[in-house]
Amino acid sequence: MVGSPVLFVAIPLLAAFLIPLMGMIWKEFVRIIPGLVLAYMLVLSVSLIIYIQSHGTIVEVISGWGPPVGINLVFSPFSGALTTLMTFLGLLVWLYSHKFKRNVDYEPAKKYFILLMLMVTGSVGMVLTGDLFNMFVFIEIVSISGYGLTSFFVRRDSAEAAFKFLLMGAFASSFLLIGIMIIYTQLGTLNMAEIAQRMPQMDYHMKVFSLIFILVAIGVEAETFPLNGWAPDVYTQAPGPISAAMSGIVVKAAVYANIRIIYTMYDLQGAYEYLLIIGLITFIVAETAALKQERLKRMLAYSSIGQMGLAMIAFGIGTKEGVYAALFLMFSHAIIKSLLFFSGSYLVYNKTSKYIKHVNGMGKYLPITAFLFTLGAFAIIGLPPFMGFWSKLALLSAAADSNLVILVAVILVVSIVEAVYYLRVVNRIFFFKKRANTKPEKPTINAMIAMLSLAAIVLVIGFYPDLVTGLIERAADDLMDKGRYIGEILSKN
Amino acid sequence: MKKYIVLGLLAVLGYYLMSIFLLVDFGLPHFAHGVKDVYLSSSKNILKVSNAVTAIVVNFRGFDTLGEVTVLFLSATAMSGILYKKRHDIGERSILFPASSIIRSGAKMLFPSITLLGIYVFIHGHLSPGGGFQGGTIIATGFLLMLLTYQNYSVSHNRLVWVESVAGMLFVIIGLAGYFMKGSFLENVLPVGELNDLFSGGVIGIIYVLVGFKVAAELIGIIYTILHEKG
Amino acid sequence: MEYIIYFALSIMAVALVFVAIRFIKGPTTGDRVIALDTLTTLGVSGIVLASYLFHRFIYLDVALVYGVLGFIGVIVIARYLEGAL
Amino acid sequence: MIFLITVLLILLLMVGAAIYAIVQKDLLFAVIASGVISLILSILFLILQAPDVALTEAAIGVALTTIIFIITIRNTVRYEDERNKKKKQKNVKKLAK
Amino acid sequence: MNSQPTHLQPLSTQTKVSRFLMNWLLLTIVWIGFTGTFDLHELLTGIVVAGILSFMAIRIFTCCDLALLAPKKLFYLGKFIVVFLVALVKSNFDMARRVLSPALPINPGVVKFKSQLKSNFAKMVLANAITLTPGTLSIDVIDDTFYIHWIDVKSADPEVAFKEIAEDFENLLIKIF
Amino acid sequence: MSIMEIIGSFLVIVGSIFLFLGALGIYRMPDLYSRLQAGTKATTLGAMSVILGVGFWEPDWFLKLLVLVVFIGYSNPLSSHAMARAMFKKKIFPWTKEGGVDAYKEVIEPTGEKQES
Amino acid sequence: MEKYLDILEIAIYGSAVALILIGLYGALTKKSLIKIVLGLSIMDSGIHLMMIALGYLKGGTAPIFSKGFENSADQMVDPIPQALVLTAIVIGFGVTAVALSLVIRLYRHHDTLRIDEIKNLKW
Repeated sequence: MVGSPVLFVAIPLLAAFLIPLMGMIWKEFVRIIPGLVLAYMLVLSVSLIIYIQSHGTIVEVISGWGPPVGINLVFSPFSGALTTLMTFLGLLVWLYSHKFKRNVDYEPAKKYFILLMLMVTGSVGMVLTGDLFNMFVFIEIVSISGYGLTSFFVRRDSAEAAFKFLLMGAFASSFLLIGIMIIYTQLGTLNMAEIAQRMPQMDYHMKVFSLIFILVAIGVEAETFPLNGWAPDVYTQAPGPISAAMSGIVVKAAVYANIRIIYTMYDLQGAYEYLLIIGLITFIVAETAALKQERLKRMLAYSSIGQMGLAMIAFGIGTKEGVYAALFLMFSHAIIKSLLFFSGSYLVYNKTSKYIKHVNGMGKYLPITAFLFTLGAFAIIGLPPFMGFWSKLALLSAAADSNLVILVAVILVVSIVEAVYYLRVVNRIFFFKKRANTKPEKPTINAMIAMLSLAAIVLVIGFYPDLVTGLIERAADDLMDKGRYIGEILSKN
Repeated sequence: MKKYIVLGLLAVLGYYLMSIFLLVDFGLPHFAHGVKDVYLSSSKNILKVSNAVTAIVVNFRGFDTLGEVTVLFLSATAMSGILYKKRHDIGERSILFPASSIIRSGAKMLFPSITLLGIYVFIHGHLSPGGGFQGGTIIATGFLLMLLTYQNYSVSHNRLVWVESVAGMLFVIIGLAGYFMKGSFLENVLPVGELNDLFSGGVIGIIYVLVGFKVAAELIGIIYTILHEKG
Repeated sequence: MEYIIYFALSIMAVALVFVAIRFIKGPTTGDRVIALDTLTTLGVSGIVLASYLFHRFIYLDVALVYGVLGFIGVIVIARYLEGAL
Repeated sequence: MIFLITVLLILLLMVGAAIYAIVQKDLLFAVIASGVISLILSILFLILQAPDVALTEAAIGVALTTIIFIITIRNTVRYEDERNKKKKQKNVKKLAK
Repeated sequence: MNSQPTHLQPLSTQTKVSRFLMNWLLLTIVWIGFTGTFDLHELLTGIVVAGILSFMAIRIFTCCDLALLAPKKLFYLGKFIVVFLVALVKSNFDMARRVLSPALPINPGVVKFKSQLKSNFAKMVLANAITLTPGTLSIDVIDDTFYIHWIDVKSADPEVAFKEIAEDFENLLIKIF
Repeated sequence: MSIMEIIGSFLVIVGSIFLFLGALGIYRMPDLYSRLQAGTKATTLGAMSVILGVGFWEPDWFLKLLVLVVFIGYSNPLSSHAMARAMFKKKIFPWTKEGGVDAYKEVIEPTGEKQES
Repeated sequence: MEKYLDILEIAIYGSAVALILIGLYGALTKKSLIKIVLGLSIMDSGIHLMMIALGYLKGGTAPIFSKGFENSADQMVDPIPQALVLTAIVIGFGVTAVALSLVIRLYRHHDTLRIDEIKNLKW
């Protein structure tokens, strides 16, 4: 075996505790070590993905006790694919923010990179863990680093956004504790596989209540509809790369947790419909709200929420095609939205207010960035030769297969709304006159590399979607097969 | 108006919470084949740790503890990021005058005893209630007493960073040692000894001592950060 | 022996009520802090009695921690009231 | 019986302290009340046979939570509805201009 | 108004060693009290921990040195404790009388007196003892003037107050420290 | 019932009565400083004797309880002293009868004016 | 104590729920930021009490095999909720500390603690 899933958590923590010490020796270490760690995590996850193709799911046991007793980490095709995606994005975010704004000072850079690295670690842990309470701990790690990163810029509004996030996060964690405790008192275990196995013994009311508490809690991180009040503000106020990391990494992990709980742990009847309805509401409300936003990052945030709603709709269809489409959507959204945030934050670099009107005429001054933003916009709308097209196509065909014609219609109509607001920005970039008081800032070379590699992925997968579809199909198989998940974990004892 | 809506919502929530809890019998075992019995018997027979809570916190669910230590580390980091200031502001004293001489000498007397109590609590983590977090908190509270009563008392920032980093790294390294020697992270690599002896439980006692130092350093850091902040 | 403990507990419960009234009524901050301090002392005695009732030596650690740290809690508030903080 | 009554009394006291902490306008008193809550909670944990948790609650609730709340009060304002005087003066100046 | 803190004065080597040993002894005793047993492992750990701690805290923990262990001083210490306990019990009965009588026979006031004690620690002990003895509560100590809240003021004259409140304790404390 | 147990029972009963008296004193006394007096003395002795009484019941626990007693006896007067000083600094002066003595007031407030707090 | 268990059940669960609700009420309706944080911490306390109460065993003793209790494993209360609460308390403290530092910073920028006056973003 080339490594073990536990290294995904152990190595970053070791590095995080090491960084303050090494920073005393050479200040540049605080920037370099997180990058090395993230690169290591990427290499590790890729090699583990290759390993599990032939050897099957890895169930890693911690502290030598088999699954119902100890905590276990599961590296299955599904969680492995997500881990690879997250670590890749984390590496790109690190690359992009290597010299971003305030990071050039030593003290802020130290905090920024430690928090960023641990945010990625926490998300990876959320995806890998097979224990409910362990998931709570990782959610807290992600949330606290999120609060710190959101209020990273010393501006007046960033603290407000972070406080809003903190309030919702604190409610969420309390509710999650209640939910976990209800499950524990009924079933006497915290292991997700064993809970799934014993779930039929549980009283119906208890089941419903615990599911509600847990879904409310995870829904806060996953930006489901009534609980996503924090997201636009946080995305607006956080540094640009952090917005990308939030939408690309944290939310993905939370959606994973949501899906894992509904698909694997519970056997409730109405849960899929719940996903479908909540996803639909989220999608429609967010896309409509995005239409009238005046700030660029706020618009992107609403778009991101809408895309997550779309993924939930796809999960709510409940068939294998639906899951496939959802995973594809999550994958493409993570890549494309990161590209949009990366390039967008250079288009409105010097303004704290980040209005859309500040991008006027930037196409002339920052041609490559503007071009990349346009590419991302086209891709996320779902224009044919790009990556987003295939994911949306998969979703539509899955919906059509399940005879949900209304759903197809709604998605198509809302997609037009989406196209309108993105094309409006593109129009401003290229065909408007530059405002006198905005001055463009050239992207650094690192940022350029990060953006170009994302754009390359968008294009390559747009032309050859088969590169990833095999992987995603296996992941979808893995998620749908509940019995195998339980069997694999509990046989480890 | 908002108050009444909230009150109504809370009444509904309270009703449901209460009805859930009344379904759970108080003081009776709720489930037949829980992991509780496994934890109790293996902490006594295999790990030889008399405090089962410690066994759970450090060994069976030691991963949670690692995460928890990380959460404290993160919140200290995030706080100093949130209350960020330019360098020259940091040095200013935030305690205006020392306490009366009686309290000063009283605190001076009491401080080593408090630290000793903290050390006692985390050394005996596997025998009696308490452990790393509690001991670390007590030590940090003792430092807080000194900070409050003496105007000029201070701990070197670098020393705190050293203690914190080294303790945290040793925790992870012990975990990795378990991984490389026995095959799973945080597994016990030392002999376990006898039940109810001070030197028992193998690696558990060591981890709790490390956690104690780390938590103490982190909490002192948190107190420093927030104490030297002038609004 | 248990009857004596019950007697002590009941008389301490009455004491608790008086302290609580003072806590709510207390015109100045000082009165409330005194009430807190007295509550801490009552709590320490109560913990010691409870640990005798449960026959567990190790519960005394909690009383020890309260006996030592309760003082620091009062000092913190006193230093704030003094205007030193 | 007496034990039960004592437990009920301290439960009542705890809930009372919680209500007091929420209702009280003076934030310092609210913080002191939260200290009372933490004290009683710790005794309850001991009665429910959880000395570890009681010790944790004691260690954290007595001094550390109090100090961070009190420093926040020191850095901001002590009363719930109080506004900063500086800001008022600023506004008055603005109006005068 | 406040004297500068004097806790960081340089000490001679001999005093340092003596104090270190005293601290070690005291902390070991406290450790035995914490553990409550004389088990060998516990005792060894306690001695080691107390040694390290008293080495680290040598500049802080400076109440007393080995000279305190002289038999004469120990005798006075014991006498002090006995006197103190008697006064404590007396004070409680006094307090009970005041609290229980419906008329609340009190006449509070703040008096001051001067004390001969030199070291801060002795002053602290005296203040504590005063607080716990009948009807008095020490409010502040500025240099060597004690300000005492007296629940039943007999006289505002410092000399009389000193005689009433603190004379016994101080005579013993001077002999001890 | 052995002699130790009788001593222990006596101490516990006396201690709890003193704790009660302390609480009553806190309730009844007219001003802050008198309350502090009642609160400190009675509760300190009460807690000490309750704890020592338990120590007589269970001789194995005696050492630890003794340490606890010492800590309580050491720290309780300190905290009440700190509180008294702090409240004086906040210019809350003790209630005195007509012509009462207040020597510390001059230290805090050399002019002798009285302010409301 | 065993006889009155059902009274105790209602009382302890009731006060845990009461703490949760009081904390929630404070966090949702109060205007002062510090009050909101205080409400959150009270709510956390309620949840911790609830968790411990759910793990309680009638006539049980603490899950510590100290001298004299080596063989009473079947009378011991459930240790898992205690371990979970231990973790949760420390995490709650961390979150409270971060929240209070955010409060200080909000005050620095806005000169007020009233949440209805801090409205640069849409709430």
